[in-house]
Amino acid sequence: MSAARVTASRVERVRAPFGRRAAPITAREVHGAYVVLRCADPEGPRPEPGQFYMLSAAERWGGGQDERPFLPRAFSVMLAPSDTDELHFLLEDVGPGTHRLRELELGDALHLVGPLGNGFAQPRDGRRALLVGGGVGIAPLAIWQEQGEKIAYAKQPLLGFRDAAHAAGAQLLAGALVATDDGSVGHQGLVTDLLSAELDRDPRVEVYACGPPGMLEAVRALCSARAVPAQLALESGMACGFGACFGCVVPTRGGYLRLCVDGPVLDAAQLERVQ
Amino acid sequence: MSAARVTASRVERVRAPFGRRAAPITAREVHGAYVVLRCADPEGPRPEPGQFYMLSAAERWGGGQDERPFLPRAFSVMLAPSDTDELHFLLEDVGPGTHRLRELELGDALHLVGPLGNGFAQPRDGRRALLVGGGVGIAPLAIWQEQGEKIAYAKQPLLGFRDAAHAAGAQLLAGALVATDDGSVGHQGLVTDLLSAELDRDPRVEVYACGPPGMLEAVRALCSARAVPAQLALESGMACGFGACFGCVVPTRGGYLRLCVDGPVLDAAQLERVQ
Amino acid sequence: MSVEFCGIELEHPVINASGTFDAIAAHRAFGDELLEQFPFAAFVSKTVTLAPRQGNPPPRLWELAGGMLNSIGLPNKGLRGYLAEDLPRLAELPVPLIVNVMGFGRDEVAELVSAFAEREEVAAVELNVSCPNVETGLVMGADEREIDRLLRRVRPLTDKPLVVKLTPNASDVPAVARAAEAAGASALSLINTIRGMAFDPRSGEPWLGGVTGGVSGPAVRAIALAQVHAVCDAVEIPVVGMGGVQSGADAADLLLAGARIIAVGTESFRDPAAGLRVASELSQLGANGGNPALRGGVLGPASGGS
Amino acid sequence: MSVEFCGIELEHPVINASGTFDAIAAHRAFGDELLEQFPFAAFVSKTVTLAPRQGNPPPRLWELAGGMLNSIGLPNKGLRGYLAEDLPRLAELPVPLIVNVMGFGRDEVAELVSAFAEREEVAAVELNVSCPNVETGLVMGADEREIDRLLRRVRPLTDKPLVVKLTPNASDVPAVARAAEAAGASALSLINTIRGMAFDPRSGEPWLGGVTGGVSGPAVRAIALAQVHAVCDAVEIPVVGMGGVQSGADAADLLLAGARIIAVGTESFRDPAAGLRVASELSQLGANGGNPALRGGVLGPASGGS
Ligand SMILES: Cc1cc2nc3c(=O)[nH]c(=O)nc-3n(C[C@H](O)[C@H](O)[C@H](O)COP(=O)(O)OP(=O)(O)OC[C@H]3O[C@@H](n4cnc5c(N)ncnc54)[C@H](O)[C@@H]3O)c2cc1C
Ligand SMILES: Cc1cc2nc3c(=O)[nH]c(=O)nc-3n(C[C@H](O)[C@H](O)[C@H](O)COP(=O)(O)OP(=O)(O)OC[C@H]3O[C@@H](n4cnc5c(N)ncnc54)[C@H](O)[C@@H]3O)c2cc1C
Ligand SMILES: Cc1cc2nc3c(=O)[nH]c(=O)nc-3n(C[C@H](O)[C@H](O)[C@H](O)COP(=O)(O)O)c2cc1C
Ligand SMILES: Cc1cc2nc3c(=O)[nH]c(=O)nc-3n(C[C@H](O)[C@H](O)[C@H](O)COP(=O)(O)O)c2cc1C
Ligand code: FES
Ligand code: FES
Repeated sequence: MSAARVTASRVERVRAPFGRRAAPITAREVHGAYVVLRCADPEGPRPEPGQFYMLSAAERWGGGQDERPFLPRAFSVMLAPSDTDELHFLLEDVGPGTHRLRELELGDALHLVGPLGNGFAQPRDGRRALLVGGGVGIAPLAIWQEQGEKIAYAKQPLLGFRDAAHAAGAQLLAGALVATDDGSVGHQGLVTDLLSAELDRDPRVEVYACGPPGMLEAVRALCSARAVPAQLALESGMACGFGACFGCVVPTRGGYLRLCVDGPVLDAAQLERVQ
Repeated sequence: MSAARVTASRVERVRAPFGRRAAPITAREVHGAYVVLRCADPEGPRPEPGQFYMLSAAERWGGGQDERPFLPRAFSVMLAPSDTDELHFLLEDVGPGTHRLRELELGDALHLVGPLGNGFAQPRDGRRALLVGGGVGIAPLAIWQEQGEKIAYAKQPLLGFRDAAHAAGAQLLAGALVATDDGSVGHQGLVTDLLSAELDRDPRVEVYACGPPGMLEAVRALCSARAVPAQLALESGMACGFGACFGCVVPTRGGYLRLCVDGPVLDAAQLERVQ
Repeated sequence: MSVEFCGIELEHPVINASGTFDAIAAHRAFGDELLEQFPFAAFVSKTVTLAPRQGNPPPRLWELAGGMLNSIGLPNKGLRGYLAEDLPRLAELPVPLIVNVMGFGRDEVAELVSAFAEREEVAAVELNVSCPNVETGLVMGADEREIDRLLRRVRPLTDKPLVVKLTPNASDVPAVARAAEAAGASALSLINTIRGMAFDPRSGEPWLGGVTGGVSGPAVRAIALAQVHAVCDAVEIPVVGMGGVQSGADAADLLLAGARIIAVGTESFRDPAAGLRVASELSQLGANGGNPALRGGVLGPASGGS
Repeated sequence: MSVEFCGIELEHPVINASGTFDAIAAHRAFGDELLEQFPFAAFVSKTVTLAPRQGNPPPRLWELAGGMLNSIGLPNKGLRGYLAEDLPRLAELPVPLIVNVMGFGRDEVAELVSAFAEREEVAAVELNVSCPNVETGLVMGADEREIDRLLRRVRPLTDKPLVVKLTPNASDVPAVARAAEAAGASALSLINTIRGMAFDPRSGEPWLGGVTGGVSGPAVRAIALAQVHAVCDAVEIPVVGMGGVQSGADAADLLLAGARIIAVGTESFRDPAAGLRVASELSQLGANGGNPALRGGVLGPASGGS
């Protein structure tokens, strides 16, 4: 757990109010394949980039496919504008939980617990921050970019998507360089193509990455090969989000870590590989 | 089961198409405490008065209170106008199943199985039919009245309700005489008060009754005391509605009967008492 | 996707769970349409006992999150009534007939098994040693020694396949399964309902007339899957997998766990034609290879002609 | 509605189920607010074993209709790590501490029980003889002779209350309960998770890293109720009822079944403060007499001061 402590020590962990609270939906925007849900959270603190919330619908959580969902679902906070009490979440419909949440409309309520977990740490020894995102994994990068201005000027974000419908999400970050699998938008290929080109140009960066496991492993391998530090926001199946169930572990050099309390942001150096 | 056979033999049992079919909601009317749901059932036959259907919502059946409902729910057909392919059902919200069904709107779909069970038989030896209903139990009387014209001229229906909100249901039958517990509408007291008065006036009737157990038992006792034949449409908790689960039994002089296949209409003579 | 089960050729791998479909009552409700599109590849009748039984007092049903609780109590006409009234009509079904029997003690089981030994109408006999609503049902099925004694007693009495229906309310179901196999069982079926209970929210008294009952439906699916998997690892004889099956995907999971065929129970209450739907979803999965269980794989060895 | 349990005064009858709430991790997530409104009347720690354990490989979770399946595999720091790192911090909790231990064999259990015998911080010891994810857990808890031997061995080693946590995966849970009582158990707790399994819909392989896991949540509620009811009929010692509790009404059912106090497990994952909510709903039910369990009744004998 030492490595995790290091990460933790470099970021101010914002604590969650105890328990689950209701948050009314204030807006719902469609961005291609994604939906952005906004809710009002007056009782909650402003989260740090990389932190997440456990979300469920206050009504009808259950009764979907296989009569699921039953457990809450984890979502990175995508934006938390400091001049509002709003939280923004980015959702992709991949199953009964995200499907139900995407249905929510103005007036409906979320149940939320959070902010949870360790967010991103500041770049090490004056490196510039380079944001690399894949698919719905762009969410924590958006809030990093918004707040990142304060801590270090960031480079142009590199984002990868499946196709044009998903690439519509790119507009959620400022001035992103995009790659798509089908080439319908930007570079045809993987976001790691863009990353290695960028690292050729300037290796004095620290990478902040979030996306599917395959992409994160490619980023990890690339960065370790170039001795570039990286912070990876991982995902794993979670039941509770606050360390209660021991269900969300990921293998690290230090053994299994509970991603919800020792992550979700891990230092790439902690990982043998992303699975 | 012999008595049940007698009843059965005196009524044409209409058979259900095999399996469960989807029926789109065509209308939804509120009548005080009740909702009338109409659906289109082109594939189904026209049911007989007293028959019922097993209903569930095609979408979101489950996920309510205690994550119920799970099983379909039984509902008497209230009307099946012969010039349409519509079925009308009368619903009172008493739990997760009726609650969910009451939410259904135009365009939503029901899953239905039916028509099921034995309906009402014709009146014996030229007696006039006297309809006695309580609460949501008026449903099978409405279709009886509509079709009853053909088989025998019926007397003024006697209906009992809790209060004015429920008494609004009385308009679903023609020319009903109403009693309410709180006296807000019609006679203050029980519908059996009206019944005994009517039997004093003219005992040459056959009673057709449907309502809560307490009322049905009072009707049964009254009729047997006056040697007036009666057909009672009972209720019991059902899982399947077609004789598969043996869950819906009611005690009769002939032992336990499955109400779904040997009822729901029973001859009062079959019963020691209604429980 | 026809399947061979204990020498019986089945058109597809989906049959009914005993006590969850009454073909005679269903014929009254649905008429001949039922026979034209009979939902199961074989019909398993509700448990028959030696003496007639009224069953438990109502209420007999309680609804759960994703399932139900029943305390039916094995009502049936008894052996004589079944032979006289039901068997002739069940013999007219378009599919093979499996008779499920339960006896209070080995003598009764022996008498029941013998009674069906000579009846052509009967393709196989299923021994219910597991009904959680009747004391003895539990005892026999939960103890490997009891099962051994029972089968050594009744196995010689018939050439018909004997399917032993195991109880899930046992410490070591695979051990009971092995004992049944060793003593000559032709096949095993599981799971039966799991003992459960509910209280009347109004009175605070037990809701069910039988006080306790059996849980079935999706709520037991994961438990059934684990028990079927453990039993299939323990024995060579074919297994009928059941417990919470609602879809072809659920059926495929049981096949993956090692079952030869599967049974649909509670889902028939929600959809009388569930058996047909599950069977066609299953063959769909096979066709588009959606599930590895059906990509040639699991069904391979079992699948016959088609 | 304070309650006395094994001589421990509890502010209300709701505690946590072992392994479903990590007070130390929760303090990291929620800060001191957790301590100010601690959700349980006593804190039960996750199972401690003699040697440290990494636990099972992921995935460890699978969601079910109204519940979940877990194969966590009892990860923990081992006795030494627990004594050094966790116990001092858990001792600062505002409620009594119950330590849950499990040993691979009687000697290990004896060593674990002895280690806590002299620790003031520990109010009681719970023996996990029932974890379905670890072979020996099942064996001891499923067999009355094993339980008898275990308790005769460890009972003399401590004056602290010994709570035996029974396994639901047994043929005759009340028999095991009676054996535990006879051999000196101070109380019993049940149910633990019920063995279950799931397959990866994509690969057709078992989903869980541990292959099989344990089912918990509403899906097991009716089963838990039946087992608690049967056990409470069989013994005099107090019982901790658990299994699928989500509301005060669910808790009241377990009290009706005879439990002295109840535990909340899986529901805490959905609502970290579920313990508080269940306790207040329970006292509401008592207040407005909504449930006979609480109209003076069940809580009567147990309820102390307030
Ligand atoms: C820290 C963190 C942050 C996240 N941030 C975001 C975000 O910002 N936006 C976003 O869209 N998503 C995010 N996710 C992912 C999100 O939590 C999952 O997509 C969501 O939980 C899926 O739930 P579902 O019911 O829609 O899909 P599920 O049905 O849960 O399917 C999702 C995956 O779970 C597995 N699965 C399938 N069935 C089951 C079952 N019965 N039990 C258990 N697992 C099953 C399969 O691998 C499947 O691919 C985040 C996850 C974590 C851990
Ligand atoms: C032949 C027949 C015809 C009917 N016709 C009509 C009709 O025309 N209109 C109409 O409104 N109703 C009708 N009913 C009644 C209707 O079927 C029930 O009201 C309905 O099933 C209630 O379901 P629910 O989920 O809304 O309420 P439930 O929650 O099922 O509550 C209804 C009753 O069931 C019991 N109950 C509570 N919880 C449970 C549980 N978990 N499991 C099992 N039982 C429980 C209680 O006694 C409760 O009062 C008819 C019933 C029958 C048998
Ligand atoms: C209402 C009902 C009645 C049942 N009756 C019997 C029976 O008579 N004999 C028997 O062996 N099993 C009986 N069972 C158990 C089923 O055959 C089956 O084992 C169990 O329900 C699990 O399958 P399911 O979840 O698909 O329902 C009954 C189950 C239910 C729900
Ligand atoms: C994720 C998880 C981990 C658990 N770990 C333990 C454990 O370490 N020791 C133990 O005795 N029980 C353990 N249990 C069982 C619970 O204590 C409880 O007996 C069971 O979950 C039933 O209660 P519930 O339905 O309220 O969750 C665990 C349960 C879950 C869901
Ligand atoms: S999600 Fe429960 S411990 Fe991480
Ligand atoms: S409801 Fe199933 S037999 Fe009547």
